[in-house]
Formats: sequence, structure tokens, C-alpha cells
Amino acid sequence: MFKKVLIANRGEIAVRVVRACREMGIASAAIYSDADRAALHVSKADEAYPVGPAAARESYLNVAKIIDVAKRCGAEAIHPGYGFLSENAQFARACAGAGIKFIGPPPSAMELMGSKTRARTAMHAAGVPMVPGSARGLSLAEAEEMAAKVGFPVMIKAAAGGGGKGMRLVKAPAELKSSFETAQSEAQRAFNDGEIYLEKFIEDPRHIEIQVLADEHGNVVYLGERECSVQRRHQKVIEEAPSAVVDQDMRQRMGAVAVQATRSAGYTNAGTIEFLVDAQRNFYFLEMNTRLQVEHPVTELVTGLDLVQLQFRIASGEKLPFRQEDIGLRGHAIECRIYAEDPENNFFPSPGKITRLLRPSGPGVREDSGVYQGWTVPLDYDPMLSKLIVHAADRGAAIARMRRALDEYFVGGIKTNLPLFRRILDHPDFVAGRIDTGFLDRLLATPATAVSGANTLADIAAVSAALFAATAPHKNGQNAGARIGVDSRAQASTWKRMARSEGVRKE
Amino acid sequence: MFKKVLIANRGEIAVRVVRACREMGIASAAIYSDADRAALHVSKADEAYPVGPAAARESYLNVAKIIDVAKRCGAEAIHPGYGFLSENAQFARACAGAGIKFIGPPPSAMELMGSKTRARTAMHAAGVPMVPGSARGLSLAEAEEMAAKVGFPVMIKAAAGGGGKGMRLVKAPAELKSSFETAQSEAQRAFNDGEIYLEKFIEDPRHIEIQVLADEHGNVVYLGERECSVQRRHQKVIEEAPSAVVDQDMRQRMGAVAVQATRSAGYTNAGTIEFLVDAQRNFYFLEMNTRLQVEHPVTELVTGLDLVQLQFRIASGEKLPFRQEDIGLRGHAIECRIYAEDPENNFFPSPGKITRLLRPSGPGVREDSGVYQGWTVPLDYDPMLSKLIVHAADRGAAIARMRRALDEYFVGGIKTNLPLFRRILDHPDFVAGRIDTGFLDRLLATPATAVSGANTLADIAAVSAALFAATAPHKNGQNAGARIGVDSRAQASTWKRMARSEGVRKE
Amino acid sequence: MIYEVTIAEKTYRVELVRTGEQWTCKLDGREFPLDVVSLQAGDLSLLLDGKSYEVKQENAGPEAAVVVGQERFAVAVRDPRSFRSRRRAGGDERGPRKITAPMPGKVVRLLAEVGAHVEAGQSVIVIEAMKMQNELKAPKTGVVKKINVAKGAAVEAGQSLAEVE
Amino acid sequence: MIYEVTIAEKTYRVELVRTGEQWTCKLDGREFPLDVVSLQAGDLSLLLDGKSYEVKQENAGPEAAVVVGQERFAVAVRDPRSFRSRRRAGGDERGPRKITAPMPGKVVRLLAEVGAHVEAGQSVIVIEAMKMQNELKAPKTGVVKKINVAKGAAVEAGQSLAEVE
Repeated sequence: MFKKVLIANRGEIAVRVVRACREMGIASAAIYSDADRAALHVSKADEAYPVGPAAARESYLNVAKIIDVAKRCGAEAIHPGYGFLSENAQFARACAGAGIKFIGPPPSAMELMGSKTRARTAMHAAGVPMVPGSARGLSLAEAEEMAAKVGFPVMIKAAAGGGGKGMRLVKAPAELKSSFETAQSEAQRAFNDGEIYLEKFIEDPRHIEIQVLADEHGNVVYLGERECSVQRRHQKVIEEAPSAVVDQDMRQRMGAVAVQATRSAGYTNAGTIEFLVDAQRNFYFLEMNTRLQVEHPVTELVTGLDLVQLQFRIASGEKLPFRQEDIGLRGHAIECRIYAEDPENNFFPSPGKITRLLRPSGPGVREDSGVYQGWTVPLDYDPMLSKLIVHAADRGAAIARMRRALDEYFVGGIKTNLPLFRRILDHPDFVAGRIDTGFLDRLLATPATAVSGANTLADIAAVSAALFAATAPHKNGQNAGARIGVDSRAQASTWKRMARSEGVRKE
Repeated sequence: MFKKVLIANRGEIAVRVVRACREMGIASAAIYSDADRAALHVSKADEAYPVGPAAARESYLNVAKIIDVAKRCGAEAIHPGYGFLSENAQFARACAGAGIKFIGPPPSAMELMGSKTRARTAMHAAGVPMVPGSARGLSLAEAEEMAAKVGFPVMIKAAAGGGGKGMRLVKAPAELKSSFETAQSEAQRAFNDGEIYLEKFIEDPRHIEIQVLADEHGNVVYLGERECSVQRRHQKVIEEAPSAVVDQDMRQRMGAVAVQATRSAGYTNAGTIEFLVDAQRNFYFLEMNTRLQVEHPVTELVTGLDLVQLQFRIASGEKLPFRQEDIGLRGHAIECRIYAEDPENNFFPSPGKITRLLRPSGPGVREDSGVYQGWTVPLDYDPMLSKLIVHAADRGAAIARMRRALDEYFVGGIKTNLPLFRRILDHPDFVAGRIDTGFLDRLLATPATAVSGANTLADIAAVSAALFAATAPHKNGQNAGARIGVDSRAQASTWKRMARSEGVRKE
Repeated sequence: MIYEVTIAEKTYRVELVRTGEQWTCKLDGREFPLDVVSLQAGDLSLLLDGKSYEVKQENAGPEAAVVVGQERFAVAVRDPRSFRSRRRAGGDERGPRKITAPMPGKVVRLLAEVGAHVEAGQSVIVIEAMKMQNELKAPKTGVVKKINVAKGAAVEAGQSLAEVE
Repeated sequence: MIYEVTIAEKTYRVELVRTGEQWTCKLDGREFPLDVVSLQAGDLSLLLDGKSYEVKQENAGPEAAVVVGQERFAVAVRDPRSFRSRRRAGGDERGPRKITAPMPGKVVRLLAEVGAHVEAGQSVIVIEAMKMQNELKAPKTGVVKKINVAKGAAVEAGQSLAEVE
């Protein structure tokens, strides 16, 4: 096993990998930009080295600098996390060139799957079911032609894209040009590659993906599926395992296709095959993510495995410690991605200082966080704060548990999307498992309903707001030092005991 | 299912039960003493009612008051947690008398098992293996006689005892009198019952217990064992599941005995049969705990079940939703009991205000806590703050995970036993599973070894202490407002970048 | 102390009287039995008729908010003697027809010119931040009266970028 | 600023110079490269030769302590200009031969009388707190010189209960 691993990432995934290193006795080396000196992953790692200015291109995407740091600090391997350089084949090659193990697939497989167009061709050849569309990059003119052929609506995608960036749904010919250009410029910015292709848009599909693990000795297994249909702007918001619509038979068929795709790509380490599933439960290859997924914890909870630790074992040349038949799924897991964004304001990012952070705990609750109370969320990167994941005996219990966990979660100082999750988890369609990639947009199109008992709650809010104002520490004048009693004994005044017993009587 | 449940307890277990209620859609009613108005279980519950002064006898042990509150607030059932009234048959009878369901076994079974002496007689009759000793309460004279018969060392126990209270090991005749009297007065104080009995002391036994669940339709299952051998003064400190010495065959034999004991006692709901296991892996009945155990989470993690939710289902008349053959154990779980006590000062309780609380999270980590940052731990009750529980694929991975979780755990303002756990988890005997009830005393008899690299750490401690002093907010004089830079960008000064690159070179 | 607290257009008159550690409270004249303790700064435990409420203070953006249980209430607290709070109270009124930057970022495209007619909801400006492009839409149907920024400009949160009239 | 920090009988001389947000540091004369940021009050992130250390301030009991990574260090900080800190530094010295109550509780039994000979480690007083009885032992072999409390008395943390000489 490696003695030291450099983690070429930041935020919750860097912390996640540091934890895996700590548990395996591997020294962890973090990197940080000038914006991240005080970030959680820096203080949690055994070592930390600066790699440049805040702008990702000059730090977390700075291949030469990162390789240099890895060599200087004696790291034997680099874990790329997700995003940033995790799907960058040149980076993987640079690691190999520097004698450092890249913890992920071989560059060839990354390139094949990294190009959506080449991947489509290869998967098509491997007999993997595909959505009709172009198998290569298109000019605007070609795109218009192809769109006419397969018929609107169509989906425009960046060949180098991922995470919804450089991706646009086009419902009518008139919208094609501006969407094409927006996607192209976004892709150029995000991936430095403006290649765009086009596919028939499947109405209200489910997004279901299969986790695979492949060692470097030819063993490939699948770890069941993840249902990722709750999305906004093609960004996953909630993921769960297993899927409400996948039975054992469908799981085996999807798994077999995923394993076949993995083998045919010469793929190793952890990977994910994403499928679109239509209303008849037909599944079509969407893309392969050649890295650890954000949502890997739901698979960890239902399988009882630690995917990051397995990534280390595979990368260090070990064989998979189990076979397909050893893998069982127990219970149901759900993940919510907590973002610093304002649900009341079109989900715009809401960076800033976290003044309060109350985190859920107790049975079946896991939080993978990249932040802490007092941390100022920088503008410069993806606004995900943490992932809240629950595990329970079945889907109903998991939903109830997630509601409970969300009730315990509080972030002060910045806006987050926490309120959105409560709406989703209370929605009858979600509870019934009737979800597809259009579910969240439909939900957001309907106004949030007022809560029952809102009047009492509003009264309490009003009184509390006054109390906070009256006891604010910075407050001057005659209220200075006004405090709400904290000594509980001092609270047991006569009139309050009276009020309480009245309360009891009123029950 | 019940609409409202009153929780006749405090601290982490009250919060644990509130969470189960929330997840099952049951309204939770908390009770609190004057010392606990600001306690976590009060703010987390849906309702909360005062039951009297700080002294437990006047509040949490006040049967009449608690029943009265339950009736007034319309609770259909009462969950007693552990400790306090959880094993008090009169309380269970009072609940029944008031038409309130007591969530636990019938009073008759509590009384039978609650009296160690009657329990011994009954279990003996049921063919359960026993440790030689007295089957009934003894006078001092009788105790001396019995001790002479079975031979020293002997164990003196309070018939009504539990949790090590009123329990004393006596190694020689000379110690018998004072130990007998101490145990008796302690038992009188704690349980208002001075009955004392005596048993042959098994040298260095393991303490292994079996969790059972019995519904009210005659179905009884066992949920595997818990190894609780790491104890100090007969108080469990670390528990784990499964035990390193229990194989499937032994598990089935212990389980069969436990189920037999449960049936013969007419027992229902959750219970635990404690066994002593000697070096030859013979097991002897120790006692039955007629309530939920502190350490129930390790069983929940390896079985994937929620014991508190199952307690509710059983109490509301449902049948067990599974049979023995449906129950499987996955992975390994370990629990550490975090106490407000000073390991450097003979583990005396260390109540006070929690000024900082940093809690572990991430993969496989669960915390069941009864406290929060800013809470002042009262003198009046058991000093347990929370339970830290981890789950991983095997025992080795679980130990590594617990070490990692402990590294993330920080409690400021009061002393805790956190440092003790690091010593235990690093001890080769614990790592090898060579533990018995004498393990911890032996460990504590040897001085803690200094850490490697202590010099550098001490340098850093010295510099940091000076920095804390220099930047202390209350500090007056010319240092007023001195601050350590928090804006990371401001940190990237030339000389520091230099220092860093030197650092890199030194690697 | 007397405060005027505005929540969703409704204004409450909250009268607090403190005697030692004790508070008594009148809400719009009604006696409001107050059993409250501070758990930590910005976090209250409040008991009312036996019901337990945890109330947390959230300070996001210009307007304050409190969270009661899971319900979030935007609040504007006005101390009749205070001046500053009057401005904050204004923060809750209907906004102007401006297009403002909801967070710091960079203007990557302008989709309309001054004088152009725009439909309500039509995209006018695209800003990029945290690697996401976001289209800022016209708050109403009308004519673009002003555009205060150029393509490529860095903008601050709350900065007025354009006006539609 | 100059501080004398005592850790396990060793005293360090720490010289801090602050220029704006920057700190430079000398430890016993050695230049100590200081790359430090405050994560939150009482919590520092410190980088030294690339190694990352999180340092937390713990204030338990009379003596201060800092935790570096997982290692806890009892520290006595002495500001040569400060008076108060001199007393705190004293807190780290060897204690007297007193038997003191380590926490508040109630005396439930006295196991020796004034004038009695006791062996080191022999129980002298039993106090009960949090429902646990704890036997306070003689710190040394000798004669019980004083007993300051009676059975049933409530005692405070740190209170001197008896003396052995």
C-alpha cells in the first residue's frame, strides 16, 4: 500500500479522501489555493502545500505545479477526487511520467469515455443500447440538420462536459442557435474544449447509474444502481440506492451491460455508467464517469463497502477482495447535496461566512462535509458545502430519517438549499417513487404551500426576533448586557410555572 | 401506532428516543428537572414539561408526577430509556393503572429479573448455566460463610443493582466487611434497597451479552452478541459487535439460551442477557437487563435494525417483522462512551460548561449525543455526554475508523475520557481482541507512553499557547485586538512562501 | 422595550419587560407567556403551552430571518427609537424594477440593449459565477431604460445592473 | 511580545512580532517559520515544513491546555509583564500533601481519624457525586494531620478536605 498520497482536490471530497488515508495508515498531502489556506481539507490533512492563486486554472488545475509538489513531498500516488483534474487524461499521463500512480483508470480509457462522441461509438460497437443522435462533434449547421432528423426536443451537450455544464435542452428550432452558443462558450470556459454534439431528448427519463469496480487483474464487479433523477439544470440534487423501479432482474441486466462497457473500455478502478431509463424501463447508455462520483456514499451504505479505500487497494495493485456474488444490498440510502445557494432567488450561489453550523447526527445519519463554523465559503469554486446521507431499513424509513436529519441541520450566515429538500421529501410523487429528470422543475414551478400552524409559529418568530434584538451583544444603550437567562434554575419563576401548568391543562 | 409518547428520561437516550418518534410520526413529550430546562432533549422534543427539582428522586424518579404529566399531555405510552425508572416495576404498574402503555416488559418479568437472587433461581431452574454463589440476599455473617465456601476472590452485588453500583470485588477475608458495608450503603442510596448477595469471582472473564427482542405474540429472536469486556469499576467503557471470540456455533448456543431465558421469564420487548465467559469460552448467566441498553447502537449497526423503533412496534402490539433466519450480521461496530470525567485524576466527574464541541463525521461514524456547545453539564446526573459509534467492514477497519473519529472529536471547557480511548485502541491486546474485564485496569496500571515526535509537537504547543495568549479577545493593553489573520489571501506573504518551499525541499 | 416586527407584510408590536433574568412579553397587547432560555448565542428554547420550539437566528443577506423549528421567517425588526432599523424594515417592501446581481460574478453576455422592449422573464444579462452561467431575467414587461454594466465587468452582490420600465 | 510557556517542567521563551496580519516568531532564539491562520476562536491551523497541525485551545480547570493534533499539552503561559499569569504558572508545580475534593460532592464516610497512620494510597475519605462513591486516598504514607470536613458535608471542587504529613 502507498505510504503517502497527494489529494489533488478541495472541499468535502478532499476531506473524504483524507479520512480514508487516515484509516489506512497512509500519509495524506493536501494542496490549496490562496483562497483555501483556512479550508477544512488543509487542517485535516497530514501535510498541505500551496499551489497558486484562487483561480482554479492557476491552482487546482495547474498540472505542472501539482506534479511538482507531489514529487517534492514524496507522494507515491495522487487521488484526483471528482471535478478539477479527475477526468483529465493529460494529467494522468503526467503522473505516470513522473512515476506517480494516478488513482483512477488508464488515460486511454479516460480519453475514450471522456469524449462523449468516441464513447458513443465504442459503446455502440460493444452492443450497449444508445439514444439516437450524433456520434461526433457538430457545427451549428450540422446540429440544426441532425435536430431536424431526430426531431425536437433535442439535447445539446459538450463532448468534454460533465455535471450539466455545457448542456442545454432545446425545445424548438428557434432556440437552437442561442443555446448552442451558450453551451459552446460555457464548455470552452469550463473544459477548454468547445466540441458540441446533439441527441434526441427522451421525455421525462429517469437517470439511473451503475457503480462498477475493476481491478488491474481483469476482475470487474457492479455494486448496484443509484437513482439520480432528482435534478435541476442537469445537476443532481438527491440520489438514492437502490432505485424504486429497478428490480433484481433489471439490476442484473444493467449490471451486465455496465461490466461489459467497462471491460470493452479497458477500464480499471472505480467508475460509473450513467443510463437514461424511459417510462417502459428501457435503459440507454448516457455516459461513463471515469472517476469517483459525488454520490458514492449511497452505494457505500447499502453495500457496506468503502469505495475510496477500495480505490487505494486497486491502484496499489491488489485484487478485488470479493466477487460479484459476495455483494449484497441492505436497506435504502438517500443523499442530499447541500449547496450554498438561495432557493428563493433562483438558486444563485450564496457564498459568505458560515456563522452557525448545527449538524445532524444519531442513527443512520452520515455527513460528508467540507466546511466548518467560521469558514467563509469562497466565490471561486463549486458552492457545495456538504453531503447529508441517511441509511435505513427501507425507502420509507430512509425518507423519514432524512426529514428528521434535515430538521436538525442549520446553517447560519449564508443561504442554503436546505428548504428545497424538505419540499421534495414531502412531495407525494417523491414519496411514491414517481420521479424523473423533470420532477424537480415541475415541483419548482408550483409555489411552496404555507405550513399549518403558521400563525403560532409566526407569533413565536416575532417574539423571538424581538428577544434577539433586545439581547444582541453589540447592542448599546440601556439594553446593554440584557441577557436571556441561561441558568435553568433561574427560569422556574412562579408565573412561568403557572403558564406551564396552564399549558398542561390545555392539552 | 401511538400518537404521542412521553419520554421519562434525559440526556442522549432521551434525544435518541425523540429521534425515533420523529421518524415514526409520533409526537414526543419530554420531561425535565429544574437543572435541565436548557438540556438538548427539551429543545429537540415536540413538547416538554417540568417534573421538579434537580435531585432525581424529586424529578426523574418521581413516579406520581411523571404519570400525572403523561395523563395531562395525553401520552398513550411512556418510554423509560435506561436507568432512572426503566427497571422499576412499580412504575410500570402505575403506567398500566393510568391506562398508559409502558414500553418495556411486563412488571412481573421486571421483578423476576430485577431481583438478581430470584433471577438466579429462575434461570437455574430453566437450565441456564450459572456461576457458583448465593441465590438470595445475605447478611454480613452469611456472606462471610458463603465466601469461605466458594473461596476468594468473591464478588459482592446489590440484588437491585445495575451499572456496577453497589458492586464490589473482595480479594481477601479482611476486606469483606468494609466492602459489604460500602456496597450496602451505595445500594441503599441508589436503589433504596440494601439487599446484597455474593458470587464466586471468575478470574478475568469476558463480559458478553445477547440482545433479544420478544413481541407480545410469543415470538422471540436474538440479534447476536455484544462484547463489553472493556470496563472500569464494572462500568462498560467500550462495547463492540460481534465479539472477537464468538463464532457462529457459540453465537447460536448463547442465543438459544438467551431466548429460553426470555421465554421462561414471560419477557416481552427489548432485553439483554449478560453472560460471563471464561478463558475456555464457557458462558455463565450473569443477569438480564430488562430495558434498552446504552450500547444498543452497535447491534443496530451490524443488524441494520432500529431497536427503539422496534420497541415502539412491539409495545403497540405489532408482531416482529422478521424471523430469526432473516437476521444477519454485517461488518463490525464499536462504541465508545464519552464521559465528562478526568482520566488524569482518577476519572472523577468533570461537570461544567462545554465551551467548544467539534464532532466527528464522515463514513461509518455515528454519534448519539445529549449535549451541545454552550451546554453546562450539571452535577446532578450521570456524566455521560455522548456515545461515539463506528461501523466498518471488519474489526480492524472499525478500530482504525474509531481512531480517526476520536482524532476529530474535541470537547473544550471540561475534561473528558477521550484520551483514554486512544490508549485503549492503540493497545496490542485490544487490537488482537485479547480483552477481559481486567484488561482496562491492567492498562491503567501502566503509565501512558510519550508520543513520538513529541518535541516538535511541544514546540508547536508552546508557540500556539503564546499565540492564543497574544490574541485573546479579553486581553488588554497594547495587544488589544491583536488577531491571527483569517483571510487566507493575506497569508501568502513572501517569507512564508519561502518557508513553505524550504519545507518542501526538506521533504 | 418595544419592537415592531414585520413578517410577511404583517407587523407585530412586541413589548418586552425584563426583571432580572426574567422576561415578560406582550404581543399586540396579548399577554404572551414566555418560558425561554438561551441555548447559545442566536439559539433559543421556547416553551409555549407545553409545546417546545427551538428558534435560531439566521443572518443571511441584508434581511434578517429566524427559523422556528423548520419554518424560516424573514423578519424586519424596528426599534422605534432606532434609526438604522428603519432602513432594514424597508428591505422587506416590494423591490424596484431593477435587475440586480444576486451575487458577485462576471458579466459574460448582454442579451438586450437600452431601449429594447423585453417581456417579463426574458433574459437580459448573463453573469457567470462559481462556473455556472446564470441568466438574469426582466422583472416586468417593458423597455430597458438603463444598463449599468459592460460585458466582462465584475459585479458585486446587490449591484444594480439594469432597469426595466 | 515575549511569553514564557511552561510545558512538562520545560520553559520555552516565545517571541512574537506582529506586522499587520503577519506574525514572525522566535522560539528560544530559533527563528520559527510561522504559517498560521485562525480557523475560529481557539482553533489554529499551523503549517511547518509542509506538515499540517490543527491546534485547539482547551480551558479545563485552573491550568490551560492546548491540543496539537491529538496530543494534549498542559501549558502555563507567563507574560513577564503580567502578574496574573505568574499565579497560573504556579498551578503547574507539584501540589501539597493535601487531600482535595476533585469535584463537588458530599462526604459519605471518613475512614481515618486525625492522628491515624495511613499508607500512601489508603482510602481516607469517601465522597459521593453523580451517584458514584469515590474513595480519596492518602497522597503519601504518614499521619493524618487535619480533617477539615465532617460526614455529610457538601464540598466544592478543589476544597482541601484533609492533610497527611
